Amino acid sequence: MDLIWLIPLLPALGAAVNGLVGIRFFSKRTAGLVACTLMGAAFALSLWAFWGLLDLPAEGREHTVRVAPWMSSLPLQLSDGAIGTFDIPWGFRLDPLSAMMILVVTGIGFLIHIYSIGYMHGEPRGAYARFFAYLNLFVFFMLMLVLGDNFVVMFVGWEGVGLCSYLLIGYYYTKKSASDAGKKAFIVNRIGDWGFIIGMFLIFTTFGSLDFRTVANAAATMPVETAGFGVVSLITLLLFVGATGKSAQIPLFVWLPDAMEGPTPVSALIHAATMVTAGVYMVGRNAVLFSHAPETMQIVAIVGVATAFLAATIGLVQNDIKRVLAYSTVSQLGFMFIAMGVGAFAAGAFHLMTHAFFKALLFLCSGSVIHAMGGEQDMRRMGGLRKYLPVTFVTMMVGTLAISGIFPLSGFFSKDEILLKAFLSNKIIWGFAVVAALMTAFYMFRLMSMTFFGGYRGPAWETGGAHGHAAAGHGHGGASPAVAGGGHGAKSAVAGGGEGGWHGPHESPKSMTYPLFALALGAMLAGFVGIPAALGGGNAIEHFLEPSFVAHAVVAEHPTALAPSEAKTLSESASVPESKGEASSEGGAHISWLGEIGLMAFSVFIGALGIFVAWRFYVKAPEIADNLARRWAGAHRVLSNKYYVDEIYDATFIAGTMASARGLWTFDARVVDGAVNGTGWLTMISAWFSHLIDKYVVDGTVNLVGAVLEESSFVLRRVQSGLVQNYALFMLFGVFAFVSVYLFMR
Amino acid sequence: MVEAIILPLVKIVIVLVAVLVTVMYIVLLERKVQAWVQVRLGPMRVGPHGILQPLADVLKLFVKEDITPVRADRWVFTAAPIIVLVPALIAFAVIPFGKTLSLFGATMPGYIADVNVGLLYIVSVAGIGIYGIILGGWSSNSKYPLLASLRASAQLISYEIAVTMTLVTVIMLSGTLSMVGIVDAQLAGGWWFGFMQPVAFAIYFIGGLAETNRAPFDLPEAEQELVAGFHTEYSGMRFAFYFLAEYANMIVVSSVATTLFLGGWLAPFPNVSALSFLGLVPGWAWFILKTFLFLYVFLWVRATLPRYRYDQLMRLGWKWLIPLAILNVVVTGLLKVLVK
Amino acid sequence: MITTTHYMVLSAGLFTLGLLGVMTRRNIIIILMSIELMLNAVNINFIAFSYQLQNPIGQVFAVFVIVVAAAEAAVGLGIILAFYRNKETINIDEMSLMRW
Amino acid sequence: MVDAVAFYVLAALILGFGALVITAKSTVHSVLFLVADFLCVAALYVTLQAQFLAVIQVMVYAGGIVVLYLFVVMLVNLKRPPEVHSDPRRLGRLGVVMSVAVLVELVAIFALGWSKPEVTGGGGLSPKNVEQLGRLLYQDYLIPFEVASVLLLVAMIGAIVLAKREL
Repeated sequence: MDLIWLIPLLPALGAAVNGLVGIRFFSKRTAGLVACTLMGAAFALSLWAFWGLLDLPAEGREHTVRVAPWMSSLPLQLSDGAIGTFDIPWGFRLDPLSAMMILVVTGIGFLIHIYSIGYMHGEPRGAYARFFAYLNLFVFFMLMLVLGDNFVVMFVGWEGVGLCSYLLIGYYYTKKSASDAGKKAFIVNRIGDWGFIIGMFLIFTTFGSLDFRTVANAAATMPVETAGFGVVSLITLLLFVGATGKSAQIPLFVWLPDAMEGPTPVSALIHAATMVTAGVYMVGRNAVLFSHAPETMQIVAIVGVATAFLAATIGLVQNDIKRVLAYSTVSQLGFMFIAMGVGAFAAGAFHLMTHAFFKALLFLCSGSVIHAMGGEQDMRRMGGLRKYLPVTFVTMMVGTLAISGIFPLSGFFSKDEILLKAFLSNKIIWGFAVVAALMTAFYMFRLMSMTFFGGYRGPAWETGGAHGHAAAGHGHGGASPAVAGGGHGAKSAVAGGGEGGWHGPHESPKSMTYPLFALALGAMLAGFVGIPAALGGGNAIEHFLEPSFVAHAVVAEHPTALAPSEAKTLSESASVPESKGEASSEGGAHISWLGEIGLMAFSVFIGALGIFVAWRFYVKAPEIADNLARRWAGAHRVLSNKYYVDEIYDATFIAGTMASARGLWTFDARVVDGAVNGTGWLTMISAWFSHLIDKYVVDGTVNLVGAVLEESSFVLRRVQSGLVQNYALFMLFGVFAFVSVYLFMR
Repeated sequence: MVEAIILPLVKIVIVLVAVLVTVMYIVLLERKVQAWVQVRLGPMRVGPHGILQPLADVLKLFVKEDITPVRADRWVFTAAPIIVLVPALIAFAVIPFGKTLSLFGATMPGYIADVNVGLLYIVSVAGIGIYGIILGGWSSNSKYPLLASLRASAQLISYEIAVTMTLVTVIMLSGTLSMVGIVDAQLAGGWWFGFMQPVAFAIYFIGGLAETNRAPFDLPEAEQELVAGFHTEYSGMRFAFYFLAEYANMIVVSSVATTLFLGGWLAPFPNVSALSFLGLVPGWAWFILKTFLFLYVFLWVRATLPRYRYDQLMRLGWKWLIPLAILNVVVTGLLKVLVK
Repeated sequence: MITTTHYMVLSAGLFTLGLLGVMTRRNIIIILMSIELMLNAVNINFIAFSYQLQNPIGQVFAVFVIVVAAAEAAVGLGIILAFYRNKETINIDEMSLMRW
Repeated sequence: MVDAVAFYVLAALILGFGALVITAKSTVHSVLFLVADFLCVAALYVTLQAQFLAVIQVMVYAGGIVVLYLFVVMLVNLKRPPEVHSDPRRLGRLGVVMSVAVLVELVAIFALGWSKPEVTGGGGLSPKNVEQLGRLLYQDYLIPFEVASVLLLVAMIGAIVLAKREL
């Protein structure tokens, strides 16, 4: 397990090779091979590390490797006047949480790499290698993020994944909408990073260290800020701002839908499975801090549920297949934050994992569909694809059922866990969450039916490429998807030049379908690691993850501080239930076995209801949907325009920024430049005076000196007669002087 | 008192007389040798086989008129021959003719003085001799002597370096500068340095020829080029002085060579008992014998070899003898270190 | 009895002679020779003191002085020759180019 | 007694020749007097138990340096005597006065016996003068010795460069 630092290094190697050498020299085959091999190796290595971790006793499942010092230690003064040493090593930390994360990242990343080989085959050679270089680089940074044992290393990964997502969203950089979306994602993330950085500073000045374990232990000894809004609350709030940026929560979720401009594997890997969950991971990593700040927990929960609800409503009416998935991603992330907010860190992490599986699966399936449709993304131009893409259909159905929380697929267990914890903590949050779950099931099955059932509404496929372009004209929901479709169609036509253009929806190549199978398997089975106690399961995942969320090292470090810290944890377990995981979930479970079973049945019923309604609307009688849309035209418009959030932001922040910038410019032009010019004038005038002084006073002095010297030289230069003997005579004077000294004043 | 003053004076007088007589007869010997080499008889008139010829020459030189050129620098003109002659004579002060010398029945050391820097003394004194030549040529205020004197001094200085280098090797072998010490060192070592230092010996011989302006290096008095060299303007007694000085220098060179390389007064194979009878002959006799051997080689060479050209002379001196001598010093040092 | 003082007076006198030569003569060769005289005066002091203290180190330094004198003579005469070749004179008063 | 006589005679000769050197009309004469002076100094060295130095004096000074002077004197054949042109700005007389003043001061210092001239115990200078100097030069003063030889080399090259007409 001391080799965990190799895990990030392998993808980095791949990125370096593909990026520096591959873009020039590698064939597509070589590039893909290099990337996938290194990813496979990383996956194997992380599996090995995972088993190594499992061997350890449950409490001691933590391993820290300090590879090298990074920032040499320098003492800094803290807020309480004490002196903390600021030293940052390249440290990697393997504990249950990060172990699960690296498994998810490398595993799903590996599958998606393989998928990309087939999906990107239409790209020109250089761009192909570039794509894989970016992808590897992303995995590298992601692993840095999850493995870092202090905030700074984590921040390196944090920024790195932001950069990679920018690069990959803007992968088709010749397309303005794509590069705009990239910039948007990057800038919106900056806002969150600002919060994160300030949080880091605050943490250091408060705890005198940036090491996760140290901070957690220090925090565990502090009182829970039930009363007021203290420094820990501030820290956690700032960190949460960062999390909203990275994980697309209100108010910073606007970048994620646009991020769908990137290639579909990218959407699957970065914007569904891994990067967007970084915020959730960060919150879980600092569970101790958060559990000491109830106010922040409330805020987190509220923001989470709001995001889940709103995103779900928006998802109801979107027509772009990938955008539907994007909004469902946002709402699922909302679910995770609900879990974090109610203190069910384990449940959140659990949902994170399962969501990674089925959301990646769904994205890849949609990618397969788009691939099959020659780049078409508008669901209204699809339909009845069931018979053309059986594999995709089956796998995607699995994913849909999973996300809808149908027993016994993975989504059921995780989402149900979250709903349970929410029910225990706050009924209102639970209500909204349930409605969001209902809508989730609805729009997901709407997507299925619009895509796979009914009659085929797509373009005729003799001249499919041309229609792909024609679609650009009357695309719905903004120009970008249709343009993307057109562009992609053109690309696939170029790629498929061998088989003579796009002829009809067709099943994807094996390199794409095999990952689908693998992920579907994952989506089906991933849930069984967390069978709740009510169903006779041991809820293994929570037991496994628990040590990551508590400051167990406190016991070892300050035995004296043990008692108060324990007292605190107990007292806080009332306000923030389950925050201490296993112990208090045994002690504080205020619900009977029957009630728990009832909740599960209810959530399953919710999912089934959503599915049934969607079936009713879009398969049986499609006109109902149109009637509804016509009757609620206003609401429909609002929803399909995503609550005008982008427009509001444009009107407020961006326009405001512009206006203030213009104002500042005017200020600059008038006042600052005026001041500068004024100073210039003053300088010139004073310069004129000083010039006079220079001319008459200084030069006068100099000339005076010169004149004096010249006059005196008339006398003195006789000395330099050029006659050797006179010079010798002077020496003789010297001798005479010395001898006289010796003679007279010995 | 007697030991301190009288005996040295007596010795000095003896040595001077001996040297002058020897010079006179070396001149005769030279003429004879050349005559024999050229299958002639040589001087035969004055006395049997011209045995009295030198006396006649000396007489002639004494009675000859002594001319001083106009606008010559009189003082220097007069001083030059003396400056040449004196060093040549005082060099004999440190030359050991024998370990001991029996004179009037008394036994005394066979040398005038044994200075601990004897060899250097000879070298420096020889250096003084150059002035005579330069000044003689310069003061006679005529172009041939001037050129000749410049040539002579250049030649002497150049070859003095090589010769001194060879002396250095000898000093390294003997470990002392005193002439007597050197001879004793050869006795102790059992080898004459001539055999231990053949290269040095050869260089010394060539250098000696050059230093005494003897053929084949007698450029300064090359009749064909500059009438008679630096003493063109001289006549009578002063000329005699130059003449004396040259031959005295020959004797000095020869006796120094004898002392350094041929074991001085030592009998051949002194440490071979079978040849101990050679020890019956007194040391000074051996010394004189060896010296005359050397002198004879001088004359022989003059009669045999043609004269060098000046550039050849310089090239030989600077590009062959000096590097060779330095190399010899280095090799000797290395051997001395390695053998010991 | 000859004490070191005698030698010192002698060397002082010789030194002063050299000094006078440097001061008065205009023939640069003779000036150089006067400098040689001064150096000899220095040497006399060295030797005299090495005799007084019965310590040969004084003679060592005299050797070094002689070395320096040789170098000085060589370079100085070279300069004189070069100068003479250019200006046909060795009068030091005509060597006064370095003046205002 | 004897050494006193020797000293006074030699001192007289040295000073006399020195005076002649700086007063002689012809350069050649002053060169000659210089040689004579050096020889007398060498003799003085001998009386001071510095035989090696005496010989070196004769060899290097008389045999080398002064010959160099003589050459230069001969190479420099002047059309007009060197002393004719005299710069009015020369302060010759002042120089003479100063030199004499310095001499007087020095003599005063010595005569007042401020130089501690008592002779210390003899025997430090062995008759094997050469060995002594050799050991000193090659053991204690090796570095200065080498530096001096480098100085000679530099001077040689410099003299050649200066005196050679065309390089």
